[in-house]
Amino acid sequence: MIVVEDVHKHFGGFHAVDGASLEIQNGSITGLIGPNGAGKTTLFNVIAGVLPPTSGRVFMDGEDITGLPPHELFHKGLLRTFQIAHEFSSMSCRENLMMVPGTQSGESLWNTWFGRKRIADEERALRAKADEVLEFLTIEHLADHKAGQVSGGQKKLLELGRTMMVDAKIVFLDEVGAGVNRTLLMTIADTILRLNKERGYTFVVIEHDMDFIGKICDPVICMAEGKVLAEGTLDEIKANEHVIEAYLGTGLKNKDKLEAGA
Amino acid sequence: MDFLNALVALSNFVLVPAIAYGSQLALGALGVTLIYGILRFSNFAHGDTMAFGAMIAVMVTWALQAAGVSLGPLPTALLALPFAILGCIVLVLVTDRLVYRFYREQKAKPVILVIVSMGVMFIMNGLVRFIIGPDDQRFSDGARFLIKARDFKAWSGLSEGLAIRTSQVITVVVAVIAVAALFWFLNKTRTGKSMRAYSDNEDLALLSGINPERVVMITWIIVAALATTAGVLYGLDKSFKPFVYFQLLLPIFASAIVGGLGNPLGAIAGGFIIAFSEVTITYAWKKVLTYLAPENLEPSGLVQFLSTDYKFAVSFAILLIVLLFKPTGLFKGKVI
Amino acid sequence: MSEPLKNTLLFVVVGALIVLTGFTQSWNAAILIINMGLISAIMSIGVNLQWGFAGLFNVGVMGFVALGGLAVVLVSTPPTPGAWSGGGYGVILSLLLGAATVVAAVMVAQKMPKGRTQTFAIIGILVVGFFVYRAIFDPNVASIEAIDPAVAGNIGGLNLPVLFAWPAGGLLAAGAAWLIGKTALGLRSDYLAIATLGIAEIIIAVMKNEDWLARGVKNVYGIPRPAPVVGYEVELQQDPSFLARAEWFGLDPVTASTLSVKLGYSLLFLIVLLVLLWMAQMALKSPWGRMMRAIRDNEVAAEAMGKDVTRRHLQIFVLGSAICGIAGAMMTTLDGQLTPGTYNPLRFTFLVWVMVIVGGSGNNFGAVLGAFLIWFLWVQVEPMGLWLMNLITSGMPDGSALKAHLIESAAHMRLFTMGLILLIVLRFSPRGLIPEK
Amino acid sequence: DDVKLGVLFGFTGPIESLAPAMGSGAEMAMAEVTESGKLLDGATVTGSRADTGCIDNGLATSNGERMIADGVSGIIGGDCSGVTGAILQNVAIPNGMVMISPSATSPGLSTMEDNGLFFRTAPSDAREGQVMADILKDRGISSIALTYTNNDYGKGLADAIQSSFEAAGGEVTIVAAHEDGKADYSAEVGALASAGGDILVVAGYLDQGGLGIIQSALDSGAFDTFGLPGGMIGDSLPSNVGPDLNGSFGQIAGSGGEGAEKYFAMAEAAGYDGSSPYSPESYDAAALFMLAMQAAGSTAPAEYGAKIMDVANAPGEKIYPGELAKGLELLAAGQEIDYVGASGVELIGPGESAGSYREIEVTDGENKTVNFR
Amino acid sequence: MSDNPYQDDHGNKDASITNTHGVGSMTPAHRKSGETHKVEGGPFLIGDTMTGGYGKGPDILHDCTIAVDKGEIAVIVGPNGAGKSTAMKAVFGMLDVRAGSVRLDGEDITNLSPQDRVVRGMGFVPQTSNIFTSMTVEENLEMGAFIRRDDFSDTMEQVYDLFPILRDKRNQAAGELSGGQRQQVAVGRALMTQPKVLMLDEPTAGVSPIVMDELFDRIIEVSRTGLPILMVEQNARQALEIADKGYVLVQGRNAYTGTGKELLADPEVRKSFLGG
Ligand SMILES: Nc1ncnc2c1ncn2[C@@H]1O[C@H](COP(=O)(O)OP(=O)(O)OP(=O)(O)O)[C@@H](O)[C@H]1O
Ligand SMILES: Nc1ncnc2c1ncn2[C@@H]1O[C@H](COP(=O)(O)OP(=O)(O)OP(=O)(O)O)[C@@H](O)[C@H]1O
Ligand SMILES: [Mg+2]
Ligand SMILES: [Mg+2]
Repeated sequence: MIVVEDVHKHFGGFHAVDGASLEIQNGSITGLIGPNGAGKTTLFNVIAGVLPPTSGRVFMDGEDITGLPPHELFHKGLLRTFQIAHEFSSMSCRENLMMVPGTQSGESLWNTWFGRKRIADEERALRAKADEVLEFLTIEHLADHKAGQVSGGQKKLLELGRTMMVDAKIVFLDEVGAGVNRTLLMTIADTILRLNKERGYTFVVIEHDMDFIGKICDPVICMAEGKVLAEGTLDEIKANEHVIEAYLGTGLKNKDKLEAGA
Repeated sequence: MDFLNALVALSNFVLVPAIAYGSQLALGALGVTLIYGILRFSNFAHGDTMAFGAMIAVMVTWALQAAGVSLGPLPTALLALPFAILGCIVLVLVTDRLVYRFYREQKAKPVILVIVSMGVMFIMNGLVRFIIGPDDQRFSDGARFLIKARDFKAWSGLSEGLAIRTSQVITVVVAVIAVAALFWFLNKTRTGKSMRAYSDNEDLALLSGINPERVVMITWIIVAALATTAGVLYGLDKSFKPFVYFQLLLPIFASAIVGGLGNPLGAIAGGFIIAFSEVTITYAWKKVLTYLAPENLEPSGLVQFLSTDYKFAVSFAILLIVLLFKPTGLFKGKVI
Repeated sequence: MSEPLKNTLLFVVVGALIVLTGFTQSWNAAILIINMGLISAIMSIGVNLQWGFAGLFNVGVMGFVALGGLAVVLVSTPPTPGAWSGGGYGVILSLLLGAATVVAAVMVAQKMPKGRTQTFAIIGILVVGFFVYRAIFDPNVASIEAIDPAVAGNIGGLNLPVLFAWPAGGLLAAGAAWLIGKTALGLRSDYLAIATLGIAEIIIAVMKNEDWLARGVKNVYGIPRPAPVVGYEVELQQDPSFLARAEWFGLDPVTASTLSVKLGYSLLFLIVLLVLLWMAQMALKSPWGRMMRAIRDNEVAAEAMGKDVTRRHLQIFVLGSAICGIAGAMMTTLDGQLTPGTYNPLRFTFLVWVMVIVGGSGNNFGAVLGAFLIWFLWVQVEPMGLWLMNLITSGMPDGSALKAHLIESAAHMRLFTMGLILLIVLRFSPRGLIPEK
Repeated sequence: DDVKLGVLFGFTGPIESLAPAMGSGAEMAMAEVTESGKLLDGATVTGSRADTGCIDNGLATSNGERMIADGVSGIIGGDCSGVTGAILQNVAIPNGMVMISPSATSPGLSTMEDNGLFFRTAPSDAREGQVMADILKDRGISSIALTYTNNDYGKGLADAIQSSFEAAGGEVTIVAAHEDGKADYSAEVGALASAGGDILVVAGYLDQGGLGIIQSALDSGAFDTFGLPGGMIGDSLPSNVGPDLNGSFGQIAGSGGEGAEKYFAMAEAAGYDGSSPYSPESYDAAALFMLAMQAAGSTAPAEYGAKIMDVANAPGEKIYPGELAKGLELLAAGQEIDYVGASGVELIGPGESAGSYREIEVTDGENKTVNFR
Repeated sequence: MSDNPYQDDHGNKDASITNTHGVGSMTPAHRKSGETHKVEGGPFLIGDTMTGGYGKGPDILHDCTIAVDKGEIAVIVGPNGAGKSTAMKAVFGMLDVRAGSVRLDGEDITNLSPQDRVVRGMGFVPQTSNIFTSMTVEENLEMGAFIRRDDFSDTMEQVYDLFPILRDKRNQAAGELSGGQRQQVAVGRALMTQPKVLMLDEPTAGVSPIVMDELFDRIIEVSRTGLPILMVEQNARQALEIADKGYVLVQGRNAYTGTGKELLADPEVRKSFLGG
């Protein structure tokens, strides 16, 4: 369980996150929505250790993780994906997955010279696991392709795949939908649901696409001006006046006029 | 009286030289910073570009002197400056055409250009020595001083003298004019704004109908003019020697970075910070303190923080401290 | 042409150039090129590790090479009698105090709450620490430097075999690199290049001005050779068994002795190069190398995948610098003297960069090839340039100013050529002669 | 037949501006001998130039090896003390080659094990320090500020001046190094001025940092008079600095005006600046080689090496620049000579030159010799 | 390591030697404009059966056609990597069109440089980084009018009338604005040339529903002034609702073409591209 307690993040005089408090239950898929500039990404970066908060605390399963760097959070089971896919482009898709596990003895220089047998054994196991993940994502045919040269959607799948190489507890997804084709987005949604069910991952999803949110998220948190504006199921949120006013809006004003004009 | 003496001693040995040196560094740093801001790489060949420009100025000055042309109390080199700038412009544009443009067309990463500029540095280094030789060349003429230390003493009745050299005054004046003109150009003219736009976002500049090659060309022209001016002013103040210009690269970079790379205002501030810190921290305060301290408390030692051997270290220590507390330099944010 | 064939061919060509030198000039000259080539190759491997594998732009190679040289003096020369008791310990004490001051200031900066008290505390600690340090340091240094300044005036070394100095040089450089990396790589935006450029100059300034350390600009001559592998020519020329062997080879004693000494060095250098090359290759082809490639491809993602990017960068920066330090120690051993005035960035930083770029950054074999090729040219361009100038000017009348000028300028062809080669390779084979796979 | 002499100077690098005049000096001596046709049955002598980079040991030794391969009979060089040591240890001694350096003045080289192969025509710094202290005392100067170029020459000389002057009861207010070829010397001059002193002694090079320091010190009114050791004596200094330098004084190695003046005239005729530092010494170094060869009747280093001291020192007839032919004739006739040359050559002990000094004072914008020491 | 050897920077991030801010990625197909010639008839702007790719790379577009006529909004949709942005770039001259042609207002402009296309009245708002962040809103608009030599204060007033919020923020750095406001600046900048046709690449990517609606409203208003609009959209459903003409691109080919309503009604299109 992630608990965010009164987090503030200021850039100079600007309060990007201004006293946000929220809880994320284990096993849930929580949606995080809000107008542009509401501070979602910033809050997310604070939780994921990319930015230190100005004040406030973040707890994970009761442990204070405020300000820990991303690589340490990774070892605690907190993983993230990126809005724009961050693949390791010169490496094959398989290598992209194989590099993930954090406790490889082959990452110690000493072992590369004097522990070659152990490395070889570990590599074999890693490889098997990577192939398994590729199969799960239905991209096993791309194992030896350079990750830089697969399609955008496949890169996103690869990102998800990386979270499967280790036993992640909680995965943060930043705008998986932005600029992603609908059909592919729904495939990703299915994968997320599967991971949630089959592996018990907790997800936190930032998204502007209400269909996507509706398909997978419960609960949904809406932020505005650095604070949590509303929290609840999607239907509750959709009905919330403040949310409509700040975020959802009431649809196109000019639509009928256009049709009338045409 | 003692206070005045202390003040004059301080001005004479710290303020005046530091201001002149600071202006020279600032002009050099401006060039580096413009290239960094617009062409997006640190130009290791900048010192040698300065040398090249100054070299042409030296040769034109000789020719003018031989022809009997002079500017009276002002150095003839000022007359040669426009020719030198022209020559330097030709050089950088030819270099750009032969070398850099290819990489721009390839959309090469900026660091490739840094490495390329290393190659250009080697070549220009050789070229300048090939043409004018490695020797020290003097080309300053005209009146050397605006105020001589002796005259000042006689005039003021103080025991300390104050000397102000013509070249120092020219340096500061030219630097002020150049900087003001550059700022006006960048912020007020259409071309200047297009350069800022290109620096901000190359693609969008292209889509707005700004010709990138023209921006690059104008940048090189300005850089060549700045480099030549800095090189000539430096040479007038000291002397022309190719090797020294390579050595100038380091303080110039330090200035540009302390101020915030890519920011012209920063380059100027950085130049003065580096110059002042080099001079003040290694200055022996004995003389000044002797004037100021009461009768019996005069300092016995030199009252020097660091020996002058380490003046380089000072500029770098300052650089590191600035970067530690303000990682993007003093004037961060706005590039160009 | 297949990759391996092309690469082998490139090595063969460079080898042939050196062999040609052996035939046309002398074998001594050729082997000397090989020896300096081996040292340069080690430097290139160090820089290649940093640039090719981690994208760290180190333009302070000179500083680490110089530190390696310093280590040779501190390890292999005999201690100066009376220097330790006469001030050596005092100097060490003051240096420790100085370090403690900095550590204390950093601790205050980290631990104390921000505010005016903190600022005053830091400034207070630094000022007090500085004056205490100077108060102990200055008199002790003065007393060391007073000991026979014309030939000593320094604390001397540990009098150990010079081979120990090579790893020691690596350690010294590694220590400095750790400090630099800790500061510069920790900066929010990366400012490594300019930091290394400056710190290299500072290292040289310290070596030039701290006479108590290694005589400063007064130089240390007569550094012992790595016996028994490398002997002394003059002794060999008097050694009957050596003379007998020389005769058996059909060589005159002078040539035989000079060659044998140089070959001794070659052997040692080659061993070091092969060991380092093997280590670099092994590391590269392991999960460690994969991780480094991942970091190079995308730092942010690697960080999110649990890789401690800053630590890895520090690791590789320290390693690369240590390798440069080892090479520096080897070079000082080969020279037989430490001359701090000889370190200059054009030769020791930028030239090594040319080697790496021309050879092929990201490929260890490329770096080695580049080192040999560029060193060969660095030495041989001048005679070629002179020959060329003589050819060009052959038609001109004797005593013409232009002719004299051109011939005089031949030496400057070297810089020119290095730049030209760099540009040509970058243009037509941008990844170097042997590109990364 | 043809005798080859290596000319191994730093044609690139920090003293690249001195090297050409040094090279020309050496080559002029060779040309003189070749034209005379008096050396060993009319041998011709040619110089073979190579670069040391002044500060590049690797390059210098490589080029040294190349010269050996070229078959030189002796090496004139190196120039900077650092590379000179490297060439000596790694090339000259192993190959039994004789080396005469015109400009390496570091005392460290004197103590090096050289098997009698190393000589220099420039006197070592220790001696010059003594001479300078004497001059300062004689002129009634009680305190000096001292700055030196930060290399073995400057440092060694500054040490020598300081200790000699203090031993003679003078006060040295500050000793500060300056780097050659740096951008700006305000900081150094500020410190020197603050420390004060009757005069400023500049142990540097006249077309390098030394000039910058003097210029800057004069401009700011920090000092009016300067002490000028050998590296600062040359025509270019008074002409570059102007009348303000009048009254400054110093010394430079050289016996009497005769040899030097003659040499300067010869150099001028040949179209280069003979007064450039170490140019006379280079001429002398080349001359010594050829005279010693003549005396030994051989161009083998092992044979003529021992004769170098003989031809350089008394007894014998004094030989000045331009008189090499005469020297060769005398030697051929089995007589002794005492080569004085352009710089008043006198060799003492292994690898050292004693040399006498000219005391110089700048008057009316020219270096005037006022005394010999 | 990228495939272009000149772009291999070994992951260098050193800010003291490289400035990666605002580096461009677009390469004009023609730096100097070539011939143009008159063509009779056809739509106002058309990229006709274009085939081409980046640099020396493989073809990305295959006989792809997109067009827009006066007073129309034409929308291009399709999966990621289908070549939508590429098609837009091809029309704008950022891509070597190896076969096919681009025609504007009865003139074949295939060989024109991008700058000259701006002069002929094409306005383009790219998908990302479409404002000058360090310049003020007003300077952004001025840069939009860079090619104009006449007095453009009228046009600026028009833009301010269209996007009133920009008038309030005219002296603020554009980088300090919110996402939606930035998009307005971007469109405003393109309008400053008084273009004869406006091309928008995913103007609503990553903006909240309310801002998206606002943007669509503005786009409709712009279109009402008679300006033809060609845009790429991922929010395909909303976009097709306001579109007069729709193109579905798949792997660089025209998969479906029709009016917005036709495409919305097509079950095949709905299933494959609109997420059911
Ligand atoms: N490094 C920074 N420096 C200054 N301001 C920042 C920085 N990062 C974010 N901001 C500002 O903080 C505010 C919140 O930004 P954030 O990216 O968290 O919004 P968001 O909710 O993710 O919006 P969007 O939905 O558009 O992604 C914005 O106004 C942004 O300009
Ligand atoms: N500058 C480039 N150089 C080489 N290939 C490119 C370049 N830009 C895009 N591509 C390739 O062209 C293809 C089409 O890309 P394009 O950007 O046109 O897709 P898109 O339809 O706009 O997708 P999205 O909806 O993700 O924006 C992709 O395979 C992409 O990898
Ligand atoms: Mg966001
Ligand atoms: Mg697109």
